[in-house]
Amino acid sequence: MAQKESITKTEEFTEYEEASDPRIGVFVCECGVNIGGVVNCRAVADYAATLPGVVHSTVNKYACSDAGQSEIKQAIMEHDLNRVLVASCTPKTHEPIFRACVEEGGLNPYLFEFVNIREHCSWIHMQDKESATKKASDLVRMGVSRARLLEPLQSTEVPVTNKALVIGAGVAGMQAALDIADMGYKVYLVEKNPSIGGKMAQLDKTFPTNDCSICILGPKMVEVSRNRNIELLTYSEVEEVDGYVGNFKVKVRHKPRFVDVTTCTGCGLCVQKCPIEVPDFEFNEGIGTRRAIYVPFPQAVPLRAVVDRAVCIDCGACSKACESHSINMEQEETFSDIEVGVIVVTTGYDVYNPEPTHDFGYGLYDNVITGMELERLLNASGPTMGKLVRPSDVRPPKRIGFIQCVGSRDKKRNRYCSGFCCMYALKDAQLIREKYPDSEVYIMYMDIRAPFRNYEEFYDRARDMGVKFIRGKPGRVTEGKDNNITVRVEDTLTNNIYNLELDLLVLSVGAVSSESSERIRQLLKVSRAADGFMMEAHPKLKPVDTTLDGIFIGGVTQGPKDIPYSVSQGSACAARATRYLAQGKASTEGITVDVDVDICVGCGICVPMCPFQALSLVDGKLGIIKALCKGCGTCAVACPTGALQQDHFKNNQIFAQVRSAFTFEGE
Amino acid sequence: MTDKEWEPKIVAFCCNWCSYGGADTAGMGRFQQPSSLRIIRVMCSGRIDPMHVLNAFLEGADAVLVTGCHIGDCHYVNGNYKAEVRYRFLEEMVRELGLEPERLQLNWISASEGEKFANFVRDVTAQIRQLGPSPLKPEGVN
Amino acid sequence: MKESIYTSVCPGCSIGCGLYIREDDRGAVSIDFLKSSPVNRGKLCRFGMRLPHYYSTPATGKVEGLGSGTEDAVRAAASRLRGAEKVAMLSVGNTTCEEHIAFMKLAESLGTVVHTGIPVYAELPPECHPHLEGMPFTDIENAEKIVLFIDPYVQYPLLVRRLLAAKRNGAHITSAGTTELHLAHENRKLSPEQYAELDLDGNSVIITDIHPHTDPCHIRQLLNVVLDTGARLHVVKPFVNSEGVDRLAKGRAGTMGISQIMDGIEKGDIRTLVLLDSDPVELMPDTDRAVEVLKKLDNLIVISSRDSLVNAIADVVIATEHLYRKRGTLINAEGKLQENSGQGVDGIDAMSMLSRQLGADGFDHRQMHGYLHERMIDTLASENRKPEYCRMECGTVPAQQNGACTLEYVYNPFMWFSQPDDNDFVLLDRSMVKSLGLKKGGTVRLDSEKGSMNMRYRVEKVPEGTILTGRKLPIATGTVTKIRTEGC
Amino acid sequence: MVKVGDRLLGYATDPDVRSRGASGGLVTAVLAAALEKGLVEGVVVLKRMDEYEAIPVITDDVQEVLASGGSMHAVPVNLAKHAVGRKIAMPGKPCDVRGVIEQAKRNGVDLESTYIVGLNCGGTMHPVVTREMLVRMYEIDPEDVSGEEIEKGKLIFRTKDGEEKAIPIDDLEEAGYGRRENCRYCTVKIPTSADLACGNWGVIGELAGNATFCEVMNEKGKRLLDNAIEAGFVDVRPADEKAIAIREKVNSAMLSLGSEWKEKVFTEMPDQERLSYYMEQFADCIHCGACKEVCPVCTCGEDSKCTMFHSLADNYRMSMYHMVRLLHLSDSCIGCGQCSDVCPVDIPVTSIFRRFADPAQKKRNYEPGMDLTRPPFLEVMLK
Repeated sequence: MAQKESITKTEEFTEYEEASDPRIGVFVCECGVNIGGVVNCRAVADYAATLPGVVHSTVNKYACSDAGQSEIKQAIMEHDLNRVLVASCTPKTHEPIFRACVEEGGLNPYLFEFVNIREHCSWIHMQDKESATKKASDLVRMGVSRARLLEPLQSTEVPVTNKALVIGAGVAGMQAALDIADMGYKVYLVEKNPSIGGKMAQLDKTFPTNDCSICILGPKMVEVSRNRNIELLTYSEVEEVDGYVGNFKVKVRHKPRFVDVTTCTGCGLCVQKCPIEVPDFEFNEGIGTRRAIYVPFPQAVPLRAVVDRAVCIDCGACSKACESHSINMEQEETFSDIEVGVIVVTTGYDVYNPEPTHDFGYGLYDNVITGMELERLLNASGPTMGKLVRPSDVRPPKRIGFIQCVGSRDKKRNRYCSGFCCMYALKDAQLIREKYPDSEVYIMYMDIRAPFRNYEEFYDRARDMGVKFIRGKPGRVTEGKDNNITVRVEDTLTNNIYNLELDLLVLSVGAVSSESSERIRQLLKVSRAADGFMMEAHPKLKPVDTTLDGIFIGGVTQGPKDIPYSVSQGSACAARATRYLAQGKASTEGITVDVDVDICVGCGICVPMCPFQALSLVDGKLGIIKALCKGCGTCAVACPTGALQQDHFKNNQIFAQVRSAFTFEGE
Repeated sequence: MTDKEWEPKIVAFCCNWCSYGGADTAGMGRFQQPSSLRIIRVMCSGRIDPMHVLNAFLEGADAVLVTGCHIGDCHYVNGNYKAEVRYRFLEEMVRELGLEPERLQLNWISASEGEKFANFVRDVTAQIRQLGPSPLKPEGVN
Repeated sequence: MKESIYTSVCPGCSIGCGLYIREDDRGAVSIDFLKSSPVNRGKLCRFGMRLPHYYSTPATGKVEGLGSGTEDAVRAAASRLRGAEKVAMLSVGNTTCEEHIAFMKLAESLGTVVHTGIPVYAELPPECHPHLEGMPFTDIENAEKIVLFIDPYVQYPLLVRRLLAAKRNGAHITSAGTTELHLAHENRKLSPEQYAELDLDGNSVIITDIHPHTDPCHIRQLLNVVLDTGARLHVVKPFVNSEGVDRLAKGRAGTMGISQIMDGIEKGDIRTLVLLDSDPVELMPDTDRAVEVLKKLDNLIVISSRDSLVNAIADVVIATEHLYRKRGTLINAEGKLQENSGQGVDGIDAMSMLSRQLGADGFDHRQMHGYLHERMIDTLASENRKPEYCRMECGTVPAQQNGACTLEYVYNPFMWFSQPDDNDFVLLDRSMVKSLGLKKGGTVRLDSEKGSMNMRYRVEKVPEGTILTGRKLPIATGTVTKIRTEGC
Repeated sequence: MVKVGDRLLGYATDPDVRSRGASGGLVTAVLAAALEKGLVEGVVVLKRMDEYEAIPVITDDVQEVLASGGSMHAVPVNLAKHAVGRKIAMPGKPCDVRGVIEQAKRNGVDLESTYIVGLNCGGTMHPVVTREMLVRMYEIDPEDVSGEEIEKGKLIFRTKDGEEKAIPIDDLEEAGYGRRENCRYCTVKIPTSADLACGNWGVIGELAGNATFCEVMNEKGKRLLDNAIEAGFVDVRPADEKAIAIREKVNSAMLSLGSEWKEKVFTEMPDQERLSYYMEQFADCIHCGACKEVCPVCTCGEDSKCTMFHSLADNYRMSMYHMVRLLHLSDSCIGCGQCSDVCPVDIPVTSIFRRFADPAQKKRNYEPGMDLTRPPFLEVMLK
C-alpha cells in the first residue's frame, strides 16, 4: 500500500519533467567569419551548456560542411542525444540538410531545432558584437526550450502521377517539354496562343550569331508537335489547379478556333477570301494587318487557321473557300481535366510598353518605335518583307537612333536590368548597317552590358561596323519637320551636348512580368518577387524550384534573360521535375494537424477555416484527411479547446519559446 | 547595457514563407537593425494565435509584431486573410485594455522585402523606446 | 430523463458554502449554484467547482480487503472492537452533527472519547475555547481593522469577497501571513512581539485558522492580543463541520490532535483506531509515513462516505452515502446551522447497529437530531464575548535556522483531501531565484532526505529561504521540510 | 391551425393549471403538451426552491411539468446549457433563448429537435439581494411574502396576510436593489429568436392575469402551438390591435430604460486608467473557472485554451484565463450576467465583458443569439 501510494504520487508529479527526459546537443556554427566574426560563438555555446536539458554544446566552423555534419552525427552517438539544435543560418535553405543529417545520426528529423543567428543576428548587428552575442544566446535559449518539447513526426509518402504539365510554349517551355518527353514521360504543353513559339518566333535574327531566329526555332517547334509524349494544347488556358505534389488536378479551357484542327491544312485559301482586315497585334506588333480568319505566321505550329470572332462578320466566305470543310462557326469552348504529378511554369513575359507614359515621345510621334516593332520591320517574313521603313511616310530612314534601358534600370519604371536589350540593339544596329551601308546608327546608352561568350566581341564588331555610341540618356525628344525626331543628349564621356536629328528612333524596351503569368502565379500560389516576376525557392541553389513541391519556373517567368539562358532553365526545370516522375513517389509535409478527440467538443468552428477541405465533423468529433492537410495550422488557432493542434508548432512549444525569450533581471 | 540606450524586447511572429524570408533577406542585404527583435517562426500567419500574442505581452514583450505574406500571396490560400480578421479583433481588444496601440502592429512583408523588414524593426523599436517598458511586463523580468 | 437536486454544503472547509448537487438518471453528479445561500450566494471556489471529482469515488464496504455489505462490515467491526484495548476514535468534522453525535455515543459505549484531531483544544484551557469560534461574516465586512494570518485566496477563497466588502466599507487590512496579499493595504511579517504595533481595538478583527497542524503557541499569542486589545478573533477551520464537532466536544476532556494520535500509535498507546470520515493519510503531511504508522495498528476501522487513501489499508470499511445525500445538520464558521436536503441515514443506522452489537442501545437520526438541538440551542453567531481567561505564556518558539531553506505547507482544501489541483507549483522569492540561478520558465529542483523532484515555481514576496507549496509533495517530511537544494 | 407571425392570446384549458400559472398557464400547458404528444423527450421545468429561487430541472413526467411554474423573476440562472445534447422543450428568457441559439452555432444544440418557448423579461432579481431589499426597503419579513409582480414601473410585494407594498423600481435600483445589473441594461426584452414569444405584456381587461400574449415566431413555434391546441391543452384567440400596441409600448419603454442604464454603467475611462482598472479587477481572480462553467455561449469542456492558464504558476500582471475568454467570446457574449453572479471574489465579469463585447459586436453589426449568423471572430468567411 505504501508502495502503491508513493507510486501514484510520483506519477502525479512526473508532469513537471518534460515528457521524455531530453538530451539536447547544441551546435553553434561560426559560418567562417559570417557569424564568428560578430558573435562570440564560444560564449554562446558555453551559455547553452547551462540550459536545462542540454548535455552537449560546442562550436563548429561550418556546421553544414561534411566535417560539421559528421561531428553532429558523432555527438548524437557519443552523448546519446535525443534532440539536436543547430544555431547557424536560415532554415529556409539549411533545415532540410540538417534534418537529413540528424536522421542519418539515427534521430527522427523533426527532433531537430534550427536557430538563425546569421541572417537574424550576426549580419544585422555587425556594429554591436556585445548585443549580437547576447541576442544569439537568447535565440539559442528560446530554441532549447522549444527543442525540449519537440516530438517525432513521420512524413507520409504519396504516389506521383507520372505526367507533367508545362504552361507556356515559348522556347523555355518547349525545351522543358522536349526534355521531359525524351526522358519517357507524358507531357501536356499548354499554350494560350494559337501557335507555339513564344516571343522568339517574333524575332528576326538572334545575337551574337545573327542567325535567323525562326530558322532555328522552327525545327524545334515541329519536333515538339511530332513528339509522341507531348500532348500539345494550343489556344488553351489553365483555369484551375488543385491538389499537391504528385497529384495535381488541372482544369484546362480550350478556346474555340472555329476551325477543325484535325482537318485544316493551313493552306490559307480561307484567309484570302476573308473580307475583314485588321491590324495584326498578335504577331506583328500592330504593324501590317491580318484577316478575321488567319494563320498566325507561316511557320506556325500547329499550322492551322483561327477565326477572330470579335471582328468576324459571319459572311461565310471562308467556309465556302475551305476545301476540307474545316470551318465550324458553332464551335464552343471546351474544358478538359488532366492529372499530372509536376508542373513547369514557362509563361514568359510582356515587352515593356512605353505608350501610357509616352516615354521619349512614344505614342506621340509616329517615328518613335520599340525594339520589338523593329524586329518585325527587319524580319523577311514581316509586314514589310524585311524592308526597313519608318511609320510616318513608309520611306527608309537614313539616321536611326537607339535609346537603351527604356523601362529598365529606372526607379520610376522598373529598377531591374532586362539584360538582353543591349545585345538586341547591337544586333539590330548591325543588321541595319549591313542592309543600308549609307545609314547612320546611334546607340544612346548608360552602359553596354555584354557578358557571356562572344557578346563583348559582338559589341566590338558593331563599333567596327561604324555604329556610333553616345554614353548618355537623352533628355528631350521632340518631333521636327517631316516628322523627324530631334533627340537632345549629352555624351557624358566628352561632355558634348548633341541635338541629333533622326528619321527613326528605336526604344530598346525591356521585359515585364505578363498579366497571364500573374494569373497563373495566383492560381498556383507561387510567391512573387519584388520585380513582379515569379520567385524561385533560392536565388542561387534552387533557381528553378519554387517553395511549392512539384512546381518549377523557367525562362523569363522567373526574370528577364536571353535565349540560351532560358533554354538551359527549360532543361533545368525538366531535370528537377523528372526526379519526382522517376521516383514515382513524393513525401508530403510531416507537419500536419492532429486532434485530441477526448478534448474535442465537436463545435465545428475549425471546419470552415481549412482552405484545403481537410476537416470535417464525424459523429460529433473532428475528422482530419491528412493527405489534404498542408499544415498551415490556421484551424488550430480557431479551435477554442486546444484539442486541435499543429504538429511541430504545438501551443506548448510556442509558449515555451515565447516564455524563454525573456529572463529574470540579472539572470 | 546600462550606458546604452534601453533596448526593448519585441516578439515578432513571422510566417515561414514571406515575413521570415523577409527577415532573412534583410540579413543577406546586411540591413543593420536594433537587437530588440525575437522572431517566432510559424508556418503561416494564419497560425498566429491571438492567445500567443497576448501571452507574449504577459511574459514581458514590450511590443508584438504580427507579420505574414501580402494579402493574396498566402502560401495556404488565405491564411493571412484569417490572420488579419483575428488581428483586427485583437487590436480592438488591446486598445480597450488601454495598452498603447503602437505595442501591437501588423505588417505584410514578402520574402523579397528585406529592406522593408529592417525599416519596420527600426521604426517599431524607435516608437517603443519612446513609450518605455510595457506596463504588462512582469516585475523583475526583461 | 429525470434529474434529482440536492441542496447541500460544500465539504471543502468550514465556510460552509451552499450549493446544489444535480444527479441525472445515469447517476452523473454535477454542481449548480445555490444563489439563495446567504453564506456564499451560490458562489464557489476552485475546490467547490471540482466537487464532481470529489464525489466521483464513493466508499465501498470492506472486511480485510474483501468487499462486503454494511451488515457484514459492522459485524466484523463489532467483533474487532469487542474487548479491544487502547481504542482511539477520530472525527475531524467531515460529516453531519448527527453522525458525529452517533459516533460520540459509540465512543461512550467503548468507554472512550471522540478526538477532533485539532491539538489546540487540548493545549488551551477550556475557558479559551469559546474564543476559538467564527463570527458572522457580516461582522467581518463591518470591521474597521482586519489582520490576516491566513492566505484567503488559497485557503478560504470565499472569505475574499467578505474582505473586499470590508475594504469598501473602509476597513484597513493587514496581512501578517507568509504571503503578500493583493487585497491587503500592507503586508508585513510580524513576530509576536510586534503584534502591539498593529494597535487593535474592539472594532478590529483578527482572522486565523486552526487545523490539525496549527501550532498552539500561535493561537495563545493571538488570544493574548485579544485579551490586551479587545479585538475579536475569527477562527476558520478546514473541515465542513469543524465548528459543529468543536462545539459538540466543548466541555469534554481535551481531545487529541492528529499528530498525537499518530505518536500514540507509534508508542503503542493506541492499538485500535476508529475513523469517521477522517483520513490520517490525507491529514498527515507525509503520506507514506502515515501509511507505515497506521499499519502498526491491531484494528483500523473506517466509517466513511469516500474511498479515500486510508480505506485501502483499513481492516474494516463501513461505507456510508456521500455527504450531500445525508440527512443532517452542519455548522459553518459563522455558527450557522445548515440542513442538508438529502434523506440518507446510512451512517447513523450503521453505528446504531454497531452500538447494539457492542451491547449498548441503538439510536436513530431523530434522536441524534434532537440531542443536537438541546446541545446547540445556545450556539450560532458568537457575539463579542468578554475574554475570561488569563494571559498565557508560549512554549518555545521553533527557531528558524537561518540560511537554510524550508518547504512549508499552505494547507488548503485540495491538500486536506488530496484532490488534484491546477496549482502545481511552489512559491519562492527573488533572492532564491538568484542564489539558485533559476531560469525563467524552468523548474526548481527540491532535495529532501526523502528524495528529490522538480517543480515549477512562482516568484513572490515570500520570506527569504521559504518555499511555500499549496499541495502535498512526495518529498515532504512534515508541514515544514528542510530542503537541501544547492544554494540554500 | 395557427400561422407563423400570428399574435394570439392563450391560456391553459385546465382551470387548475390556468389559475396556478403566473398568467394563464399557457407556457406550462404548451410544454406539457409537447411532452405528452412525444414532440420531445423531456422538458426543462423550473423547480421552485423558495419564493425567490427556482432551479431548472429536466423531466419526462407530464404531471411534473403541469405542477411546475415559477416566476421568471426568480430564475437568475441561464437555462441554455440544459438543452445541450437533448431533445427537449424549454421555457426561456431572452438570454436563455440567445444562449441556446449560440450553442446551436457551435453544434452544442440541435435546433431541429429543441423547442423554445420564449418569455418576455424585464429583468431578474438575485434571491439574496431581494431578501435584503425586503428587509431594508419594504420592511417585510422575506418569509411572509406570498407573491410579487411588476406594474407601472413599480415592484409590488404581497404578504401572506394580504397587504401589498409597492416601490418604484428606479428607487430600488438607485439603492442598489431591484434587478441584477446586467438585466438593467439588457437590450432584448422580447425573445424574438425563440419559437414562441410569450408574455403578459398586452394582456388587458378581464384576461389580465390569466392569459398570455403569444407570437408565433417560426415553423417550430407553429408546430408547438398547434400540437398543444390539438391535444386540447390550450385555447387561443387572436390578439387585438390594442393588445399588440400595448405590448410594443411596454417593450420600447423597457428598452429606453435599458439604454439609460447603459449610459450609467459604462462610463468612459481614459486609456491609462482602463489598463489599471482591468489589472486591479482581475488581480483577485482565483481561477476557479466558475464564469466559464456558467457561460451559456461557451461550448468547451473542462480542457480548453482558457483553462490552460488556470495554474497561477506564472505571475502575469493580468489573468491570461480571462484574456483568452475575452478573445473567444466577446463577439458572442449575450450579457446574461451569470459570470458576475457566480464569481467568488465578486469580479464584475459581465460588465467587463460588455466593455469589450459591445463595441466589437456593434462594429461587425452582429447581435449574438438573435439568428443563425455565425459570430464574426469564430467564422472567418472565406474570400
